Amino acid sequence: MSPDFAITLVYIGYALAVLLTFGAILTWVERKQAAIMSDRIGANRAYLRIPFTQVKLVWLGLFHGMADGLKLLLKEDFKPVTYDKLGYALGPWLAFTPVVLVFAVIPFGGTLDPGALFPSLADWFDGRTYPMQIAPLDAGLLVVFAFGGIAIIGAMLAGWSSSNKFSMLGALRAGSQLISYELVMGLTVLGLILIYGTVDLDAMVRHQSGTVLGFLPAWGIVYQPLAAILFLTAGIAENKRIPFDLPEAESELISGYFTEYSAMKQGMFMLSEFIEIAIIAALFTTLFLGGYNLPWLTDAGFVFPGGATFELGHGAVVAIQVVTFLAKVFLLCSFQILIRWTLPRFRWDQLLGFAWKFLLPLSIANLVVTAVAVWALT
Amino acid sequence: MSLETLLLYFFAAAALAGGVLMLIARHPMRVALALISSMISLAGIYAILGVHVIAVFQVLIYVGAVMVFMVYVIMLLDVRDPAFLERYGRAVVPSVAVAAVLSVALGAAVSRGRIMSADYLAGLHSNSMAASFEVQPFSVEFLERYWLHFELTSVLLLAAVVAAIAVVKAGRRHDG
Amino acid sequence: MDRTQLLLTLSITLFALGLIGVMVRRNALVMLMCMELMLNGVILSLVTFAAHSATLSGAVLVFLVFVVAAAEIAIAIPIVLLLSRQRHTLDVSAYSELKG
Amino acid sequence: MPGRQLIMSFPVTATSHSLAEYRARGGYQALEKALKTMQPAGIIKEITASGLQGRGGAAFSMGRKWQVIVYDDGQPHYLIANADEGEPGTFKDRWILENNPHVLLESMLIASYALNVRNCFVYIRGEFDLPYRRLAAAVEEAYAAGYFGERILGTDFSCDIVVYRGAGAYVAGEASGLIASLEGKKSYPRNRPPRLTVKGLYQRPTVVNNVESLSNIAWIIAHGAAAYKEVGTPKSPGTRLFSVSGHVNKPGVYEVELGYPWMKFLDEDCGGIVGGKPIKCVVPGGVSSKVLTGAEIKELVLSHEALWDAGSTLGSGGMIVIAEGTCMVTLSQILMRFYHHESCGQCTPCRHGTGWLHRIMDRIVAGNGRPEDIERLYYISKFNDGTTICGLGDAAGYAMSGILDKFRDEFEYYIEHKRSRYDGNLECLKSS
Amino acid sequence: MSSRKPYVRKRYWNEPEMGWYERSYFFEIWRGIRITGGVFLANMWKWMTGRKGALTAYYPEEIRADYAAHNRGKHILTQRPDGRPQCVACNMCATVCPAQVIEIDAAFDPDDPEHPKYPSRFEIDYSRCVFCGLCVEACPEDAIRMVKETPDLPGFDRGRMWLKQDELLNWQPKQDVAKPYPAAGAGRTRGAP
Amino acid sequence: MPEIFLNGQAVQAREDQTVLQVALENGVFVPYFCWHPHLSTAGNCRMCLVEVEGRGLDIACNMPVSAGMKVFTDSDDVKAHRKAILQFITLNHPVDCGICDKAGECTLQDYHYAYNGEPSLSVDAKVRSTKYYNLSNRILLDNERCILCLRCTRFTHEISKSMALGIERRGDVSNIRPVEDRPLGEDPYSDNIVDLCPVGALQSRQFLYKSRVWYLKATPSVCPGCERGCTIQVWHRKPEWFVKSLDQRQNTSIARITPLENPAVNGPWICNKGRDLARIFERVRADQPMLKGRPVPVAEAIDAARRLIGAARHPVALVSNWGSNEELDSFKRHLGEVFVHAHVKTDWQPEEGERLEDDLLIRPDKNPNTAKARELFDMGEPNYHDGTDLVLVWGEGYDFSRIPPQAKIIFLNSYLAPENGHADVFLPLSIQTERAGHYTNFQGVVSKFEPCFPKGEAVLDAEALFKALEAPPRGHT
Repeated sequence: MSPDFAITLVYIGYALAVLLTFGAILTWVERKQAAIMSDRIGANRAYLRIPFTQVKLVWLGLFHGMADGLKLLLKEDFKPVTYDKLGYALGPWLAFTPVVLVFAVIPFGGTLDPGALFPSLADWFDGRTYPMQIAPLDAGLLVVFAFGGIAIIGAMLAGWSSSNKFSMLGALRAGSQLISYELVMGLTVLGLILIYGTVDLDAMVRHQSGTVLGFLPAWGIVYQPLAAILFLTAGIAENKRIPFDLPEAESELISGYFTEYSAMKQGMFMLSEFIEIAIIAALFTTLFLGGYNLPWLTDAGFVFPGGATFELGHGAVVAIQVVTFLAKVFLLCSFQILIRWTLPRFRWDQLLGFAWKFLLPLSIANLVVTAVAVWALT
Repeated sequence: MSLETLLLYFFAAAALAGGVLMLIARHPMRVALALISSMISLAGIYAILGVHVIAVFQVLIYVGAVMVFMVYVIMLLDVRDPAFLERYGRAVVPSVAVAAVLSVALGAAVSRGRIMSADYLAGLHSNSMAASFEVQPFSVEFLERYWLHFELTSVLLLAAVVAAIAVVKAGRRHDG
Repeated sequence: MDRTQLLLTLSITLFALGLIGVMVRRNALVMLMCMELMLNGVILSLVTFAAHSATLSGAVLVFLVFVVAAAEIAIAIPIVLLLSRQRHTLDVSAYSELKG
Repeated sequence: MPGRQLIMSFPVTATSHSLAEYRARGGYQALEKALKTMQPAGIIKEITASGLQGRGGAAFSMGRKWQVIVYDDGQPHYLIANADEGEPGTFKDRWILENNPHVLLESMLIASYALNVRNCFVYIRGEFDLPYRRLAAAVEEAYAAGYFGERILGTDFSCDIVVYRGAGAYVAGEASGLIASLEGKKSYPRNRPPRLTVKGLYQRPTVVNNVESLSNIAWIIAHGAAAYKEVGTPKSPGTRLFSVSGHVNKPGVYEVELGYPWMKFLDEDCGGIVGGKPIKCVVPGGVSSKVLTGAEIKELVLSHEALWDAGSTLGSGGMIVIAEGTCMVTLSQILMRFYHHESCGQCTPCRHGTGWLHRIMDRIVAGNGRPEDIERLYYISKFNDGTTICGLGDAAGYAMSGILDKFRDEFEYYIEHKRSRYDGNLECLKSS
Repeated sequence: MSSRKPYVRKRYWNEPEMGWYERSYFFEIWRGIRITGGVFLANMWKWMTGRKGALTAYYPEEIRADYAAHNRGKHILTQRPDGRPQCVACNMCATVCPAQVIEIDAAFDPDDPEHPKYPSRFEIDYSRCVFCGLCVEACPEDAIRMVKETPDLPGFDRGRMWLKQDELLNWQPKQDVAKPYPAAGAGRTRGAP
Repeated sequence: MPEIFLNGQAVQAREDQTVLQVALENGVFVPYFCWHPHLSTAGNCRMCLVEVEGRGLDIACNMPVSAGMKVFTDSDDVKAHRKAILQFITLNHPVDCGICDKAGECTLQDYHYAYNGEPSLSVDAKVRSTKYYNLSNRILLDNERCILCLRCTRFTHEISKSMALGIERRGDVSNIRPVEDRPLGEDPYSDNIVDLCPVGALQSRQFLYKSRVWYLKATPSVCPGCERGCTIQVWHRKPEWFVKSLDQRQNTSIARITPLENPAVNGPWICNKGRDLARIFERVRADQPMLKGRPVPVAEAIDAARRLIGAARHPVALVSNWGSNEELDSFKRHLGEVFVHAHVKTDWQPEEGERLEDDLLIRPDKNPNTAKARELFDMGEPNYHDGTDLVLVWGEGYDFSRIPPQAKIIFLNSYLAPENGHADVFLPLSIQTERAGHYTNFQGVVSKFEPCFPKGEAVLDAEALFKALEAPPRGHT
């Protein structure tokens, strides 16, 4: 086994662990946060009983997620009578896989020097360093959008093959909504690409280390505040969550394109939704919030503007970076949930009008202004 | 055989299988799925060849845009159409013959390897710069050497958009 | 057979398959998709040559082909939609006489 | 005796009911006259001309009734003498059956001849023991004398008679109930149409007549219709037997020529009221007729039209005289008990209405009356009236509403004070 | 072909005219987020400092103490002095029930001519009962009543949420038909002696 | 044709009609209890009082029409009297609708709501009487509810001629009572009086407290009890009132059976056997196809039967005379060529003590469709010979020992029977309540029956089965 391969495996393991944990935890966070927002208690019933005792571990209802998962796994998998069984079976996978794969290109930490971390393995690694990113692709951002495109097909296929009018409607909505907002998303990001001059996500994050004007962190959101807002909006829309949950609007379409799905197939849709929250948050963090960067944190530790330094070992730096990234992602997830429980659903024509008549011109304007500014400054 | 070669063979086989399935599948949606799998496989091949930009755009444009549009239309026109069940027209034999003749002719050329001759390649290399398929060099090259083509395609796209709208409007007008 | 030959063969095959599809299949949408397959075969050959010869022009040409493909779809599909609205079928044999 | 006598024209002795004495009084000569000299149609014409009215209560012209019978319609006809005398206060037929049965038999023979009847019946009340024995004996005698059987008196006319004892039901006195009883069924009165003269006994034309009405026929045939017309008033010719009971000194059966002054009849013939009390009211013709107060009868004469004008009827001739000091509430309770008991239970209003009346009266008498009970009694009486097959329900209603109309204050007193104004007194002697 | 009019969305009489400010959504959205986020943070602070940040009760551990005075939450069957149900199984309640939750099996008791028909089974599906009280209104015998108690509504098995006759007959004060319905606030319904 | 005026409307009437008949024919409803079109006129309920101009009130049911009479069925006087009569009836009629099986289809209830609508004016105690009197082992009499319309006594006197009922005592304590030496239990038509009773005084013991009538609905059907083929109504629970907690069998069982009036066949009557159809239909059903007693899937059993039919050289069929016209036709059409020797089998023999024949309804042949079967197939015992290698027995009631031992047996039956397991192929059939069809009675009148219960999963409809059996077995083309 080559060290490269080993490190990649470790990264993949980490990514999967984080993603699935986020998926599971977010189901609980969503409930609990919604409850707290609306003066309720929220999940508080499911418990684990320590065997042979009467001690019940409730833990604020954390086990609800586990119960959900078990339930989804163990439930009967109803299959509707459909004329396309293949499409029906393929749908959830096409919706789920791309979402998970996107994490491959997102950097979740700085540069890892395993040799420095584990001196005993230093020989094996031979001083090589690795960016903390599963697939350090130079076209990273484009990959994100490419996978997004595949996910659209998953949702549409699922809705179409269910032989259900509600699902069909949901699928049609999903198709048009996702395409519209993906366009907006791409255009908002173009400004950043102009500034950073790259689409490699790791390079973008590195651009955001340091500060501007001495006190502001050099994050994308500082350069491109409008793009940040537009991107987050479009991202939530991509995720098909309230206020953009038209494709699965309960009150209109039962469950939209996955109405006919049950058991774990439905679970995959739900899970992909929650993972996508994390993905959107991670992407936003990477693009606009400086990724794993903290102001004044360098590979050697904190270097404050006054010249004061706070030396840190490589392990500590890596740990701080990873935790920073996770914390940012988590806060953004929470923010998305906040929005989900704050806003009412759009009307369908408002939704598309919002994308094409408001977000798109704004993002183009943003792009033009950015382009002019970049041209003028360079 | 290296991992890359293995993957290459795998993707090639997958692309071929997708192409064959397109002919076999009855329902347009199945055909579309086969085409998508074929396209993704091709993207994989491009990625292995190191042309990441093309690979990504293959997925982004073909799968993410063209095929989504296609699937959308298939869903919209989801009528129980005899054309869905009637798989082939009458021109099976001639078409297969034409395709066979074409592929044999091209295949012969490929197998003789004339086009891959060293002189030819040398001729190509002579007027190329340090070719890199990295995104940044590629983009710079693209926009500096081929900016006219690029702009012309945008004109083409504009024309296409206008034409599409015109077609739709014409249909509407015809309707009433 | 080296890599280039393999890919060229694949590109020829895909093109041929697409050609057969366009000629044989009767569903307008399927025919469109077969055309896409033909385009893909061409793109593959372009990319192969580009990679083989380490020149960019092939790759650039691919972009042009992408654009053409997108434009083609953008126009072809409204036409198909209009046709199907008129004849209520996607069978191209129904359009053999192109009268309003 | 008030006026001329047609039936009670002889002194009653121990043997006055026998054939021999009847013949000695000129009996069966009318029969001979009828059979030998008259045509059936002539007899009917004679009876019609006489203006004889039914004595059972309805006072319907007998001749008109008989005229319905088609003499020669090829089916047997039946004649029934209704001797089921069950009306409270009425016992006049009993006098005829006991003391002059042959006048009934002779009249029936004449009627049978007139109506082409081969079999005639006497439906006699089951409780009439002596009358039955007398009548049975008379029938024996008549058969023995050849007045019944084949070829009577040498003519082609043949007639048989059957004496049938009822089993004790008031409704069996109603003609159709009587027929049902005679047929062996429960004595349920029957709906008209068809009328009994069209479909009666055994679904054949049948004439049912009261004993007293029939008994007049012999006299009419013997003396002619014109002579009969001279008796009584023009509108109600003839005499009537009145069975007078109640608070009079001399109760009994009296034959009164119609048109005779009422008070004179009571004061002179019946010996006046017990104890010389004023008359409180009189039930003129059986309890089914409405009572008349003492003041009302002062100027009245005994005739059908006079009583109809006064809102009552001579009915069956059962005159009950009630003196002042009698409790009408208790009296009506007794009356209602009678009707309740005698209702056959066929028709809904009568079946439940009589019981309802009885229960309300019982309650009032027991001191649990309610003010609305009087209205309720009126209500029941009203809706009993005319909505039933026979007249029993109507009769109960008439009796009740008649008493209520005249003595409502007494009821109100009873309900209010939970006791009778006259201490529930029915016997005149007791109170004074 | 039918003439197709361009789609014009229906305007409602009370539809507000939105200016650019509202139309751009973001400012209004920000306002909304400020409100909900504020509540969230405040409640979160309460939670983190160990106070309860919610108004909801933990049912069934916590039961509201302030049920309305006229709350009638549980059905009972009244009894004759001998303990048998006053019900004559006439099915009036079952018929009037809008949720169709009452099911009665009738039986014939030839030994008791006064009450020949009695319920052999009387069951109420509490998982679907809407507590409308129509059964009480419909009962001609005053046999079914609703009392102030609250039944154990939650359960793990819908099949076991049928209230059976023996439970319905738990109600202690045995009484006859003539006994009037307890007046409101009489306070005799809950576990009277 | 005298013309009379009903509420001012001139209508045509026949001379022999009564005003009530004319009114009902012309859509003017006049309420009545005691009148019944097939019984004599009693005229004692007084409910049908109408007002005739110039004549006052009289009952319409006994009023012959005369030309030009002006009848008012809804004048104020009539209304008041109707109301009063209902008051009189409810005076002693107990208000125990809650426990009365007639509630919901009770004439008195209907009239009370239509014409009275007030509680009883009486404050006195009602007349109590026998609450439960055993008229027979089929019928209970509640004298308190009886309104003495005498329909039942008239029925026993005029229709069934058993003379079994009469009235005892008089007035408001009158009671219907059986005549001592004429027990009602021996009257095979006795249950009709339950239907005749306008109130709930006569109660069928079978139906006693079984269900409220508004939970039930009636499906028209034909009584298979004899070749008369009386049309009946099968009452069963409405789907919306299916019980969920109580015995689920209530949902798919026959609650009761009443006659469906059919002038061509049975008039408004049926016999008691027709009321007891549940006894026939609710026997334990066979619901599993079997090969020699071994349960197999339907398709396999049908295939085995096809193979047997295909291989047979001298097949004999015994056709059920309980099959509907459609099924018999289907047998003739699809299997008639194979089974040249098809004989009608008598499925149901008269039971011991059962009345064989009378001049009202009951016929000696206790099978519903012998007429149609006879039309299509031979009668009589089939002539087996040594070559007989297949016997198809359709329906029950055949003694298998008569079948030559070498012959294979295909047995089609609906009920559990020992023979089912002995047959080489056994196929369960649906019964009459699970399928639609027609029966032809002995007079040639065709009557329709409709399904009311679902059939079991593996239970087959004979009509489709015969069609399936015609096809060659799988694997042989």
